[in-house]
Amino acid sequence: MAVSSEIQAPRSGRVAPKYTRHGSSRGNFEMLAWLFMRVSGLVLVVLIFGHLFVNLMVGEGVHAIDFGFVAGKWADPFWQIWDLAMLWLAMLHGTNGVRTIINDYADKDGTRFWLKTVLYAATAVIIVLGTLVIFTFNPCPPNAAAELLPSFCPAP
Amino acid sequence: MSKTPAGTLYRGREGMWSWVGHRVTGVAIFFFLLVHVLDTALVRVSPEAYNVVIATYKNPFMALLEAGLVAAIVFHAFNGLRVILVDFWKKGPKYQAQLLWGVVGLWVLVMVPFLIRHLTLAFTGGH
Amino acid sequence: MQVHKYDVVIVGAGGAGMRAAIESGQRARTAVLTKLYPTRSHTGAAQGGMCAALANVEEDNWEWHTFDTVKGGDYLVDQDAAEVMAKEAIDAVLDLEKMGLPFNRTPEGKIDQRRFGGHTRDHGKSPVRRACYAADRTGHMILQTLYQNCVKHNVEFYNEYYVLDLLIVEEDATREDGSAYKQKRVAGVVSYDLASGEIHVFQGKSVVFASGGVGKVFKTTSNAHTLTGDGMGIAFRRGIPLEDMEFFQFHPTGLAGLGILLSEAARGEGAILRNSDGERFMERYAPTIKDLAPRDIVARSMANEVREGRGCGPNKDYVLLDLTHLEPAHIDAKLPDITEFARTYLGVEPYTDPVPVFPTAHYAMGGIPTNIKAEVLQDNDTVVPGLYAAGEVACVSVHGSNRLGTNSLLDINVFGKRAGIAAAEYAKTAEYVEVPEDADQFTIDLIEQVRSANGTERVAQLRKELQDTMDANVQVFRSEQTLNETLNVIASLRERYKNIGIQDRGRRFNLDLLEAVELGFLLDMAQVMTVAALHREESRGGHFREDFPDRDDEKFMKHSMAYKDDLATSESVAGIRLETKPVIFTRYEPMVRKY
Amino acid sequence: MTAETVEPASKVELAPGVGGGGEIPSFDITLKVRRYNPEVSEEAHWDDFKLTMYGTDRVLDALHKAKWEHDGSVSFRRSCAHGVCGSDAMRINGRNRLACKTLLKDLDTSKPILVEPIKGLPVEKDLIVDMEPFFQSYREIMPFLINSGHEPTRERLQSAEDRERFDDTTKCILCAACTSSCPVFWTDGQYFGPAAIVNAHRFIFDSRDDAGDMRLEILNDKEGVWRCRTVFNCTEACPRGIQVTKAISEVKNAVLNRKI
Ligand SMILES: Cc1cc2nc3c(=O)[nH]c(=O)nc-3n(C[C@H](O)[C@H](O)[C@H](O)COP(=O)(O)OP(=O)(O)OC[C@H]3O[C@@H](n4cnc5c(N)ncnc54)[C@H](O)[C@@H]3O)c2cc1C
Ligand code: HEM
Ligand code: SF4
Ligand code: F3S
Ligand code: FES
Repeated sequence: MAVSSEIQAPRSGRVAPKYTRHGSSRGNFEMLAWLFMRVSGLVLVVLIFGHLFVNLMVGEGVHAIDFGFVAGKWADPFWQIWDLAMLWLAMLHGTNGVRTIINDYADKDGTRFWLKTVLYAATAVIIVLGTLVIFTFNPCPPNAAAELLPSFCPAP
Repeated sequence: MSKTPAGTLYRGREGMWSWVGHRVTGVAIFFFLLVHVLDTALVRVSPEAYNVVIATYKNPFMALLEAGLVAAIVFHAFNGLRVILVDFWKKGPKYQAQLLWGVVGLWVLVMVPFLIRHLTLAFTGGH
Repeated sequence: MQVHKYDVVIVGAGGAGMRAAIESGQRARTAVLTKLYPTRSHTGAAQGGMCAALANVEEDNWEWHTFDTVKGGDYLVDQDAAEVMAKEAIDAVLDLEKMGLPFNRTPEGKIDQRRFGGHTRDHGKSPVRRACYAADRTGHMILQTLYQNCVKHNVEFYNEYYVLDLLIVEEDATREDGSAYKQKRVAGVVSYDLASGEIHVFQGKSVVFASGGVGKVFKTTSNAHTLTGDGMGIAFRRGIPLEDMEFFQFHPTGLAGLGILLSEAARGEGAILRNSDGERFMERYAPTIKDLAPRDIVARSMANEVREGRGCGPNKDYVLLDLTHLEPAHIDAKLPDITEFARTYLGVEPYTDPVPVFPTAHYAMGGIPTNIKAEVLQDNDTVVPGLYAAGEVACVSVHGSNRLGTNSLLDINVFGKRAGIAAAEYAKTAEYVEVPEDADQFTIDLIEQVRSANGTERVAQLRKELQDTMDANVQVFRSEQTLNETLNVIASLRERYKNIGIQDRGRRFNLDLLEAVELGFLLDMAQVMTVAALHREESRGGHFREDFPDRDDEKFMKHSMAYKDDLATSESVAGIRLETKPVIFTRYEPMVRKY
Repeated sequence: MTAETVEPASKVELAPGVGGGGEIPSFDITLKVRRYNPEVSEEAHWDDFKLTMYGTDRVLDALHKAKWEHDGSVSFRRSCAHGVCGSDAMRINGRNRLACKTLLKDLDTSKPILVEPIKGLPVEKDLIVDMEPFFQSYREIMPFLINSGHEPTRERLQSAEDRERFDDTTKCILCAACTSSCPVFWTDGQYFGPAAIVNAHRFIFDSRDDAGDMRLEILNDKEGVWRCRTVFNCTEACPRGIQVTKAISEVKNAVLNRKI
């Protein structure tokens, strides 16, 4: 009998490398992320619409915003908590959203890694900074001009 | 194997375009948020610094940008609610296109009064 | 030469091939070669159902089923085979259910059953509910379920591998009575990999043919473009006879002009055929079971109405299938797909308007002769060891001269399973037959010849002319004159076939080349069919000769066997020898067939 | 044919002109086919075919006409020609359709009709793509009934309602129109894709099956259901009218409910 040349594997099962999935991700991270997007989204609707309404619609709108305005809001723990929640939720929600987008479009593992590193770093900085600002904020900083400060500040 | 020829753009319908919109607005808002936290953080530096930066928000050009941002947020928010309905409401997938038209309707409903007020404020210049 | 060695090589991944693969794959090293992805096979187009005397909704038993099959086939059925099929039908359905097939259910949760043409209780007393079904996509669900189970059992598929030759070795042998003959033995098959254009030889101890039908010899057909009779053609070219090729079934309700099938289930659920006068004309031809008469009778009645001027439409060339008296909800529940066909392809709304229909070429009753073990016969009783056939490509013969609706899905499951088991069992003890040195030469030559063909004839044009003449002359009505005319046309087409030209000279996915190869099979098969039809000077089942309108049991109660024999001529066609084979009777004597 | 003349008892008046009729209109079209054959050139290009077609013709008929009368090397898969085998999913005027189910008269024939291979799978030649990645995902979700219980002697019972529960997803013909219309699948081909999920759904919601949990676990992967962004292209593309996005959504909720 003629010697057979190399015998090829059947084509079924020969999948272009791009499409093979490497290992499976254990755990529920993607599920929790998905759920978080929805829950945070719902809460953010209230927080952001409230925020926009108060800042842009009430009174003189955007013109009313100045240091005094902000300081006035943050003197009230209610707005402190509000803005803090908004900061955290929006940042986490947005970061996770951008993470998804990076996963979708960055095709090299290296690019993906770097983009995500930058993203997480930026997020961490912003969240920490924002949190510090809200909590360590002094509505009546010692040597500022009085007319810039909210009216409840004691005269220097 | 071959490289896939690029070909024409896929002609999606409501579902696809709303997703494109959601994605674009999401990223836009995210980047704005980064900047927004940074500028707000200036309140820690000094009232003067904050006010200087905030003042730039008050020129008409920025007002337009701001209007765009609000438009993006409002769309993203309403469409986000639509997505949530599609996920959790039994009839959501069936009515997804109608829901999108609802989103667009609501968006117009919110944006018209907002723009009127916001732009009059911006261009008549308060203070 | 690339040679793959397997215990069992299965050709075709339709219902029959995959049913065989599930059995064989668990017992022996099995390869399945298929020219289409398995789920593209035409079994998936079957709509109506698969029958078995489960008696889930009304009294029934396998013996009645046997009788209906025999009578439906106009007594040309081998009754031992019909008994096997009717008996094993019940397990065949239950097997599928256990594999996961989602049958429609009765209120008690059992498999639901419905009526189908020719299936009756107690030897023809009244229609019986025997067809198990999954909406009107029973074949789709069977194909999917079988594929799913192949995935489960890790069956090795070679997708888009066209088998183009069967390797047969002949040995001198003597019969019990001392006479000498050539014993055929099977060594394997030769295939053409569509993606790469390479030739691969598959050596197997057993080979199972399950390559489906040959409907594309006709123009108006319910069959897929890919049903070009390859399996029959390959076997025929290698000296295996073909049995009962004159019997081709024309399904009554094809969408007029297109041939796309509207299942008999429509009539099972109550639809009525009407002519241009609005008459329910089947009352004339089959007073007892009317629209649910077997297909040959209904198809002929329809053609007759049209011939007598009671057809509908601008050319008065079709009749109407009326569902308008049925509840839309009922139609939606039981016949969703086929009503969609009417809407999509003819723009007719079946809720409110009757649908134009006309008979469409549907099913080859004939094929590669086998016994009830699915072993292929090289003559009336000599088995080719290791070679099996099942499904539409085979002729067991359970369908005789006319197949009953739902008996084919049954056939592929019963005999597919038998073939799979037998092939694997045989491979356990048998030795490989050596593959001849230049086994692939024939195929290489065939391919290269076509690839370089630069004549002036177009394959598509020849095929069209073949199909047109078959539709005009070898359809529901035939006569000596029309058949002879066809033979002349085929002869001239064969001549012209030698002068074809193709445009694609590449190796990768060269479908231009393959269509030319397929046309070769079509020409062979059309010729065999026509010669066999000319030979049978009687009318029986699907074969109706206007010049011999009655059944003639005296002369023709036997199967026809067509052999390729270069030295012979039959009906003035060189290369074909026609012989006959006795019909096997067990319990039913031929009677007049009336419904 | 000999027929006893029994007057049909049930005769109805047919409305005039019932059951269609009239001349079938013919019209001219330009079929623009995206051609690619690596044996000839690495570059893809468009070929135009000017064809005269009829009112009942489908895109598949036009492709056949182009192949059979103009250029035999035009390559595409097809078999059943009536939308049940799933061979000929392709992008027609920018949308995934089955060529055999798309009537020319439903398209704008005043403009060229664009035909391209489905997106996201490697193109092999003209309209033929490599389907293996697609079937690989299908195989991975264990698309077969798994029942650990005792084999009954008769059929397993299933109520009509339980049968109805997964009816929609049993219709799938594995044509890949859905998966190759999904923008998430296009990105990197790693996503399991709607078709695999549809076929998992068919078993997860089958009351006779015991391995739903295993399938849910498989689809809880990072390339599983959570990558679906409810784009609905899949649902629009499915030639079998399967509510694909709804099925995916049901699987998502099933994973959630199992975990929480
Ligand atoms: C529209 C329609 C409706 C029907 N409805 C019913 C019904 O309701 N009930 C019923 O009982 N019957 C019905 N039938 C008949 C029945 O479906 C078929 O006869 C049966 O499915 C044939 O199955 P098969 O496995 O023999 O062939 P197929 O399913 O046709 O499979 C053939 C296989 O062979 C492969 N093949 C062919 N040639 C080659 C080659 N050269 N090399 C490699 N592989 C090859 C193909 O790839 C394919 O996988 C219907 C038929 C049609 C057309
Ligand atoms: C106002 C209320 C908001 C709601 C109701 C909302 C809702 C949602 C939902 C449900 C998703 C998930 C979409 C999906 O999985 O397909 C999502 C995605 C996203 N959101 Fe929001 N969101 C809101 C605000 C924000 C904000 C403030 C940001 C920016 C910081 C943001 C950025 C994003 C991004 C980047 C995505 C990812 C988009 C994608 O993957 O396509 N969203 N949003
Ligand atoms: S779900 Fe629909 S589109 Fe997707 S593969 Fe199945 S039939 Fe095709
Ligand atoms: S198109 Fe894709 S994103 Fe989801 S809804 Fe369909 S799978
Ligand atoms: S050819 Fe079968 S689906 Fe179109």
